[in-house]
Amino acid sequence: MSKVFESCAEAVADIGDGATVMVGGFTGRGTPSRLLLALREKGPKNLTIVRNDASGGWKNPIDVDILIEAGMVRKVVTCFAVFGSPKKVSLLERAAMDGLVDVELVPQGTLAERIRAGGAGIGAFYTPVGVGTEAAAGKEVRVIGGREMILEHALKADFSLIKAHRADTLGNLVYRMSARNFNPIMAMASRTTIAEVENLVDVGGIDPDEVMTPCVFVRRIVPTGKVA
Amino acid sequence: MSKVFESCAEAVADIGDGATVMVGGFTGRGTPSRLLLALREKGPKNLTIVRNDASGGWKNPIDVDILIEAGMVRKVVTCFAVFGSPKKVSLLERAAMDGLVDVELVPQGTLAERIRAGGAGIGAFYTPVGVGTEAAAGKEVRVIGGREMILEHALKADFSLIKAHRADTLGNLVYRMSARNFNPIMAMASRTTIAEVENLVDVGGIDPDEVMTPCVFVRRIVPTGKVA
Amino acid sequence: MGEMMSDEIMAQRVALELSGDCFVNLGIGMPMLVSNHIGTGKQVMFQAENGILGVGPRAEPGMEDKDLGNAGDEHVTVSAGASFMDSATAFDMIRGGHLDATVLGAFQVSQKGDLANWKLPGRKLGSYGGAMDLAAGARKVIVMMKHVTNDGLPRIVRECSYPLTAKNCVSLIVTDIAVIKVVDDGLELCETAPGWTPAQVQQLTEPQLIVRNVSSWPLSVS
Amino acid sequence: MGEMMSDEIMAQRVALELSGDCFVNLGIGMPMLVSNHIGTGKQVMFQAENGILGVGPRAEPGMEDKDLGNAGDEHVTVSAGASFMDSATAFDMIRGGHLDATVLGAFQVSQKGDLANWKLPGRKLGSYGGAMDLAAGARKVIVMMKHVTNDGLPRIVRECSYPLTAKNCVSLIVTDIAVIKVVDDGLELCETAPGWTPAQVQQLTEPQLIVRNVSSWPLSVS
Repeated sequence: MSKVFESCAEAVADIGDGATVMVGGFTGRGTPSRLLLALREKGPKNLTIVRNDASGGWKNPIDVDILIEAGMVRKVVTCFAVFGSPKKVSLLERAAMDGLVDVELVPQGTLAERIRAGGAGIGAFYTPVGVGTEAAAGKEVRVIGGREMILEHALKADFSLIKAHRADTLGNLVYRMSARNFNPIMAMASRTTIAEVENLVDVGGIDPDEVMTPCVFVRRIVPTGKVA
Repeated sequence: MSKVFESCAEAVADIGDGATVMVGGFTGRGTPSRLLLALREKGPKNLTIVRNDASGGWKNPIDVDILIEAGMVRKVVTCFAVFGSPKKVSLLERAAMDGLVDVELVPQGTLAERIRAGGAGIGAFYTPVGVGTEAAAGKEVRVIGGREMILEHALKADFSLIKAHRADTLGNLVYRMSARNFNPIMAMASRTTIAEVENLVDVGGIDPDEVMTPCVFVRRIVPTGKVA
Repeated sequence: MGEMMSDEIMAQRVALELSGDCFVNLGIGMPMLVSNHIGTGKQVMFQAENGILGVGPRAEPGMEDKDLGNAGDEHVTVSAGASFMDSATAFDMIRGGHLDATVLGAFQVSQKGDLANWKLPGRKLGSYGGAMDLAAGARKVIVMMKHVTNDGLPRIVRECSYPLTAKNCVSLIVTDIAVIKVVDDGLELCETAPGWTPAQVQQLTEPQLIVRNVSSWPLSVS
Repeated sequence: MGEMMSDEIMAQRVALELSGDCFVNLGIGMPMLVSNHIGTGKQVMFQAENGILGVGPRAEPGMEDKDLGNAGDEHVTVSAGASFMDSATAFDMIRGGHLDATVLGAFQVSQKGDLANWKLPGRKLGSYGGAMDLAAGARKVIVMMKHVTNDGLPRIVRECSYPLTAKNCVSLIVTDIAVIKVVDDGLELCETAPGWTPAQVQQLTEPQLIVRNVSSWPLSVS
């Protein structure tokens, strides 16, 4: 069964109401913009989005903002909920103030680690990050190795939308420069991972030592070419 | 300050009595044999060794066995303590029966994850592996996501001896094929990581996308050429 | 009674359980034979827990690469589309439930599907290797083992007397005389090897086998 | 009172704190200026938490690479010996204590070295970014901030009234009028900017500063 899909629309066709969707990328880099546009078109409701930055305002205009704006999102798990200058109110903050969207704010490293744990079959872990802050509210605290740590749980999703620089038709992926970011860990953490790829090569076209996401983690590939 | 050492002897000169030492490799592949020989020569006592396989018997004769045989080891943390055929008694098992060496047996994935946690600043984690077995003895059990899991703690060390295929003089490392195994995670988990490398190149000689262990994790490099 | 099937015949039988488009880890030892018997039409990728996805056949003599071996220290090759990874990632794949199946050797399997394969009773030490992780993490655990010990004692038992690797994890047992499925109410005998009757298999098995619809081991596969 | 120092002068002063052979993360915003002021003799590698070790100067116009930016979405370059990594590994580096220092902006710092830099009081939401991880994980946390708010209120306070990023984490505070060290018994005024006296700095600072050996901000660095 081929993993290669002709269009982003086909690849996201079964993302339904209430789904939890991880979206790779950090600012615009490594963001699967074409899959996001297709998802907006498809229009499922009550989505939970897991994404590094959901504050908008970066240079790339096509981001998870477009789903929030379309009223498709019920909850966002993120570490950037307001943008740069603390005086600006982001689209997400506005939606949260209006009671339309719940926001779970997570420190960036904890977000990455929770996603990795989800993919790796780790149930939860203790981290020193966030101790004594709002990020620790309601969480178990324990001293480990002489240091206070809080318990954080794994994150998993139904779908991950990611972006890669190069893929073979089996789904092995290679990322480029700082566009790697959350994509490899999100690829592991979902039942169905869908990769938007800039270049598609035949099997054997990627050196096994260079593969960054082994094909077992990827279900669908859509070659989109190099787009912003 | 250059990280490049002329000899393995110099690179291991400050490994003293009672040190905890992680040793990379899986069977012979990726095993820093030259550093192990130098460490045996130097001869510290009461070492704690963390190593995937400590059962001897594989094709590569230069392994942590040589330290156990030399009476330098007080404790071994490993997942392979007896070799292949369950009827053979390994050097390690003999030493354990004689009360000379303590052995902490850890499931392989848990061993890898504990080492990674040590390098990543994670204090402990919950894993489903080992529940209901001797590996869970004395450990906290908790139900997470409907599944019983046990609490496992991070492992750290004073020194990691690892092996890489290629290094630049800053200490960026690339491994080759299945010789990668425990080397990248052990590189992160010690105060002082010492890499035996087959090829040393100038800074800039490794594509930043291909670096497998960033130089921040490596303190010393010894170019040894390609040895068995 | 008939003859015990050879390891290769057992491996052929196990291979039939692996559908196409799947990812499988083969345990060290006898299970590694299974890779020789995958039909050409199937896309099965083998994982080795030392950090390979896409293990190929053993290396031809003279063609060995010192950096390329499986978890059992055998010189192997890789198939097209293979990838290498570190040990943490290899076990993320295993523990995280990304592998469709694993084939493991065993000392004992209980009627509840408990697995014992890492230590002999009375020994000071054993070797977990990756077995505990595979037994807990793979979506399907297939055991491949001889039906009885060298002393003729059943390996399929009511309760394991050997130290456990994981509880209630085994789905299917392929031995040298039978194929047995772990079902909700016990162990169901599915197939007997040529020359063996259900009653003869039962004689070498400690718990009572459920016998509903036993077929003969498909020999066409050899 | 003297004039407040410019952001660039503050960045120069922070740069003096970074010894050679070190690994440093610069927070989004003002701290990113520090990279422009590292002396040529020093080997400082900058980490960006989006997955770069070895961030170089900003990309020249026309030379931007769409895949290469820092955590603040600026087009950058990389220095020789750089490496890229995923977000989990970038934060292993941070949380695991592998970075020698981080330079962070702040809304407030308390006399115990508590840091508040992710949310304004009264706002529904804020942005943690990587600040909590950096504050908890880097071996040394240097804060670079204006000494007072736009309304002239002290940012160095007895207790933070803004939501905390981490407790007791700050080692050194470089502001536009002073350099202040967090010591066991409070905050020690180490340097005043040109034109500023210790008394004048104290006036804009809520907790009592320890004054033992105050020197003048070394201007030769500009």
